[in-house]
Amino acid sequence: MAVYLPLWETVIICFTLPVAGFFLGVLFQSLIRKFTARFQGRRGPWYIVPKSLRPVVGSTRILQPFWDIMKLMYKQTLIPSTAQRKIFMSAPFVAAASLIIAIWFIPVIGVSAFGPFEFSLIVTLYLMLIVPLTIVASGAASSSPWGAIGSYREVILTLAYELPFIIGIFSTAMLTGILTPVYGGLPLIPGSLSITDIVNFQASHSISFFGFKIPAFFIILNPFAAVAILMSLIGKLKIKPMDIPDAEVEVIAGAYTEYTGKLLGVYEMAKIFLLFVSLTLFIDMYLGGALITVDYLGVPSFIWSGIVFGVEAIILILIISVVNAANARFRIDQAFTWYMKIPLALSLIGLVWPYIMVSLAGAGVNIGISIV
Amino acid sequence: MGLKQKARLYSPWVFHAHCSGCNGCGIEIAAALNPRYDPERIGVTLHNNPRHADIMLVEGIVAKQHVPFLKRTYEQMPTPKAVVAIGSCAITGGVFKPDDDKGPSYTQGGPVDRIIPVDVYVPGCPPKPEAIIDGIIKAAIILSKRD
Amino acid sequence: MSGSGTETRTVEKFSIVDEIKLFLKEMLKEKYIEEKQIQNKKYIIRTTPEYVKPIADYMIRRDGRLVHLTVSDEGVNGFEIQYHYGFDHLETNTHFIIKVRVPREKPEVPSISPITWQASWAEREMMDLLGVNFTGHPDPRHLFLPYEWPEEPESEKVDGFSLYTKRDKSAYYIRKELGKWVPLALSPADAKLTLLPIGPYHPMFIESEYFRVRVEGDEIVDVDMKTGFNHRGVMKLAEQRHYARIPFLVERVCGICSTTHATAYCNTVEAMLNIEIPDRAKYIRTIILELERLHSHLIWLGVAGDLIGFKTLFMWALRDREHVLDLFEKLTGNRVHHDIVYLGGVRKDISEAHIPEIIRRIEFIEESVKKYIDIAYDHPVVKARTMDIGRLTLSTAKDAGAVGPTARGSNWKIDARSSNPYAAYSPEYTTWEVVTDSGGDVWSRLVVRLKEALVSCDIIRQCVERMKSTSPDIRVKPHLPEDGAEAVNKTEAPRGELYYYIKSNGTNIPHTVRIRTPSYRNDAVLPFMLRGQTLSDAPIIIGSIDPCFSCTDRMIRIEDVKTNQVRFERIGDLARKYRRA
Amino acid sequence: MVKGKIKLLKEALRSSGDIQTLDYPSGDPRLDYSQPRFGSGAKYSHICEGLRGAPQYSEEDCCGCAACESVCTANTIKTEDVNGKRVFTIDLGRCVFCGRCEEECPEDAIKLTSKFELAYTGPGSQNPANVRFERDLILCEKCGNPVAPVKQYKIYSEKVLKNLGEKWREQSREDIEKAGKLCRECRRRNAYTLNLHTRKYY
Repeated sequence: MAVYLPLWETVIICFTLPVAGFFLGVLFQSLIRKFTARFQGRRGPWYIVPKSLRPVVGSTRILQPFWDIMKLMYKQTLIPSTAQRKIFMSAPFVAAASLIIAIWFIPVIGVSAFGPFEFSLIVTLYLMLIVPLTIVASGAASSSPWGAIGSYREVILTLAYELPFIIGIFSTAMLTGILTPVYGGLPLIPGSLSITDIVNFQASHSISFFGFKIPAFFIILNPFAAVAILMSLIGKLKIKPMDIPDAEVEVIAGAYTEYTGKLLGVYEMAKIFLLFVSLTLFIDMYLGGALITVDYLGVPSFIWSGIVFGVEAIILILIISVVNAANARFRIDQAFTWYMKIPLALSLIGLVWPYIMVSLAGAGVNIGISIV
Repeated sequence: MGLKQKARLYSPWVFHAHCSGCNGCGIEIAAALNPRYDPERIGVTLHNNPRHADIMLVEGIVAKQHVPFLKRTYEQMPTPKAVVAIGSCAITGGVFKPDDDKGPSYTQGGPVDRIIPVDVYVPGCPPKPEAIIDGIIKAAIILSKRD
Repeated sequence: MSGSGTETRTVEKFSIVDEIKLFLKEMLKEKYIEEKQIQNKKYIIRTTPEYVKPIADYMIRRDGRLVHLTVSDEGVNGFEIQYHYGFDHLETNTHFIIKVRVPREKPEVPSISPITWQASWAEREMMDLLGVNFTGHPDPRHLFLPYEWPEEPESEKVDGFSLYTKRDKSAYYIRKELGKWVPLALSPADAKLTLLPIGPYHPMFIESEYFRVRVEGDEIVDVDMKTGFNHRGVMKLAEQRHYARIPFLVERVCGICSTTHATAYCNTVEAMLNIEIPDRAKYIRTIILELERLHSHLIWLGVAGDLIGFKTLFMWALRDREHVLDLFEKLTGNRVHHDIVYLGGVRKDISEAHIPEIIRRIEFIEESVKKYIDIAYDHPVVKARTMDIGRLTLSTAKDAGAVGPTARGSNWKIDARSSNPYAAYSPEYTTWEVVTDSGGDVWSRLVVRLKEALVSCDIIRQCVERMKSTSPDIRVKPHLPEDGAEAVNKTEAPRGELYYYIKSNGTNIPHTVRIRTPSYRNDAVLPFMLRGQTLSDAPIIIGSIDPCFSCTDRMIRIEDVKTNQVRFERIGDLARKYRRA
Repeated sequence: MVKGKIKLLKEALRSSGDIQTLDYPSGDPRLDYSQPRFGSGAKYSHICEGLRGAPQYSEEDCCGCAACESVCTANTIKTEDVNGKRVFTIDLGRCVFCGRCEEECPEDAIKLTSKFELAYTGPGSQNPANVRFERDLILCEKCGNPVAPVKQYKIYSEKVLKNLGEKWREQSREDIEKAGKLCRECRRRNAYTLNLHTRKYY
């Protein structure tokens, strides 16, 4: 049964988590820019500005995306006279709001407002899907040909990555159901669709891998689904081979072409929330949610959890940055084909993988892995 | 310095408008983005959409056919905005200005400041990337002081 | 007809020059008015307008290239229309200029565009500029002047653009494939196809140009180019300044191939004066030219990378290109406009002290180009985005008159450096091979450019080595050319063959300067590559010819553009129109 | 397939360790340029010797001959003879930094320096670094037209005299003084009064 926090704590978390998420997202975005810049042989946002320049350009640029957003917030907002005003203006707010709500449902180091809600996974997926929908809507509403092309590409890309993404997520969610009654006469019951349950499952179990005891991260138990999800996230976050909808040289800025000032700022904010939500979701689903329940060395467990969360996020960002730096952009049809080939295949393997594993174990074959 | 000024100074997005130049300044602007100079250190990024930009870099003599486009591109930029004229051609017409000095040549619609207000002038044929970055920083300082 | 120069030279005793002259004499009979040898194997033949078409027919059948087509106003003598035919891809240096005169009052000449596509743009340009009437031109729209000029009534516009000029209201034709002119699919009834305006500002190109692309879904049905945004009146200015000031002016035609322009100009004037520049100057010119090719190809690689979204490649290519620019700054004093090539030689010597540095940096660049070749060969996304895209077959390339790496990517061995040796490119100075590739797609052009960069490194190394044993003279003093002296010269810019024609009138100011840049040719070839491709591939296809619109546009002369009255439709307005439709 | 990928990643790793970004606009612009290093932390000077930057004019050295004007590519340097003065105006906004003036100047009064940070803010396109200076002119005794700048006359008459033999020097000095006060037209008319007129010896 879902166990919720007291009301006032929920309210506090509802306010603090999005703010923390925003700044963490800014940091992640800045890190992506920095890492990508380093791979390209340049310095990227200046983290320590030389002393002589500080009066002009400030002392650090760790929060560069934050400054970008602040600048946009102080800029004039132009709305094309031909645009469909209501949709055009509301779309970025819908995107940002849906992601803020998504943050309430996703536990960050075990803390969440409505995480224990039984279907929080479904709610999160739905809320994440709203973002591409708003982009499509705003591209169509902006009455720019480039916006229209951007929307069209966004639709196709969303269709392409959403399938492996959802299959992958649910195959992982089933793991909790399949693996809970370990071994023997396994009923095919569905697992929990609550992200908190998934996190808790990973935190409370561990795997004995040829005698070694390691945490029961789902990335180990179902690596195929994890890779498929990561590939889908690259499309969701518009990382390099998949940044087709807003490819600058092809379609100016796609759906964002006609956006200026505050509305663009809100979209940029939404992008940052999306980055945070995606990374947190991945960590929750596959890396144990960075949840540590033991106070090692006398240090409180939540500090350990924070450290683990940071390390895991940085590793993910590093992977994303390498992919971003080492790739050219696909054409939209090539991207669709690619998603239908590799990530979909991986996610389908991920779907049957737990069954194979469990049946092998049930048949008495020693695969070296057992859940403790 | 308030948050507003700080934000504007810290994140100047530039837009490159090629107005009938010889391309020399254009490739130097491209070179100013390369790892040797990397203006992203100080928040300068090139955006290819005037609607997203704060600073417009204009090069070239602005041929007559180009004048309405330049004007419109400038109008498309949301305020506050700044313009940097890059290279001798953008400032006066440079080598393409005819000898007799009775005004611009039959094809020249500019110099740029005749069409749109210019804030910073960067002479050079073409200016070095450092000079361009220098101009952008000067323009960003002007920008941050705008309302 | 084989494309190899050496082969024909050894097999045929009866040279092409004699053959063509004999044929023309037979055909023209008493209309073979004047024959003048301007340089070795370069002839001017004067005739009358009615023979223009048969001559063109013969020349094209003889596998000649229509290098350029231009007109000059000769005052009371009327307009002089010149057809420049090149045969240098068959035999070194061979070149014919056919001149015809038409009266100013009724300038009429039969169009040769139905015979060869290569004439189409040039004829349209002349119609724009001087109002020469080319009878029977299939596509007589404005090329450089705005389509709406002079102003059209609102009712006759399609999507806010008038598609027909006053000049010819009947349907015009475009050339879809080799030897076939078909009516343009673009009638007012077909206006339901989406029209996408690309440019004049578009991230696709550094420069401004205006493309109008008709798309059906994602597929490009037709492309139309509107040039004229970069017109600076260079040729006009050149006809007002004295010889010694022009090298610096023509360098500023293009920022990427600046020395090539100056070299072409200086070569032409030197050919007019019949002076030979010192060997050391030749080597220095070659070093600067090849460094320029190197930096041009590297920036192309970067931009091409950017066009397919490979930002990292862009950064790396530009980073390594900085080494070339450092060398430029050291050797000449400026990174882009080197201002080193001058009449009679060069302005600045390359000292011994610079040589180790040149060699070291060249080695570094060679290494990194090799690295990029390896990376590109094995990169699945790069391959997916470049292979089988924007195909240009050899026959189309020949028919449409592609030059430079675009032609060489279609396996056409045409290179002005070998077919028309200048500076230190002839075999007695340096030895090198022309690079070709047979694919004809974007990938082939990429491969050709990268391999050419390696060849450039090799040439520079040879020059640096052989320069040591030359005498220290770097310049001879030029004198004034005599009245009526003419000369043509071709140089190989990084984008392809650059062509100069200069005529003197005995004063210190040239009478005529004509420039035909490589992009002028390659841009005209673009529609052949773009048709039937998807819109996402348009940037890389356009990028693959390494377009240099500032080169192309210096051609026009807008005599009276009432720009403020010309109306261009906004993107937003266009979109509104679609929504209503 | 894999080889290129490995190369790509290797190059990415190498690049991330080999950052060549300059600390511009801070840092020392004049770092050692002689040894380009490709290792980590290498910095390049962004001024090379021989860079053609902002021209520097020495009013003292300038003799006012206007040779620079006649060779100037972009008409940067212009002269005008008004009220007995030759006014030089140098509009840096037009300069293309070709260095022809430096080459042609007989007195080395123009030098291209390596200064390149020339950006200035308005108002107006007038570059604050624009130069305007005057040279005194000798006016013709007869008609009042300008003859030549005083300094140019002085320098070149001395140079001419120095190169002449002993025999002719004194006579020439007189001639030069006489002719130097006349403009070209008047000089032609008065040619026969000179000591060294060739016709006198026929």
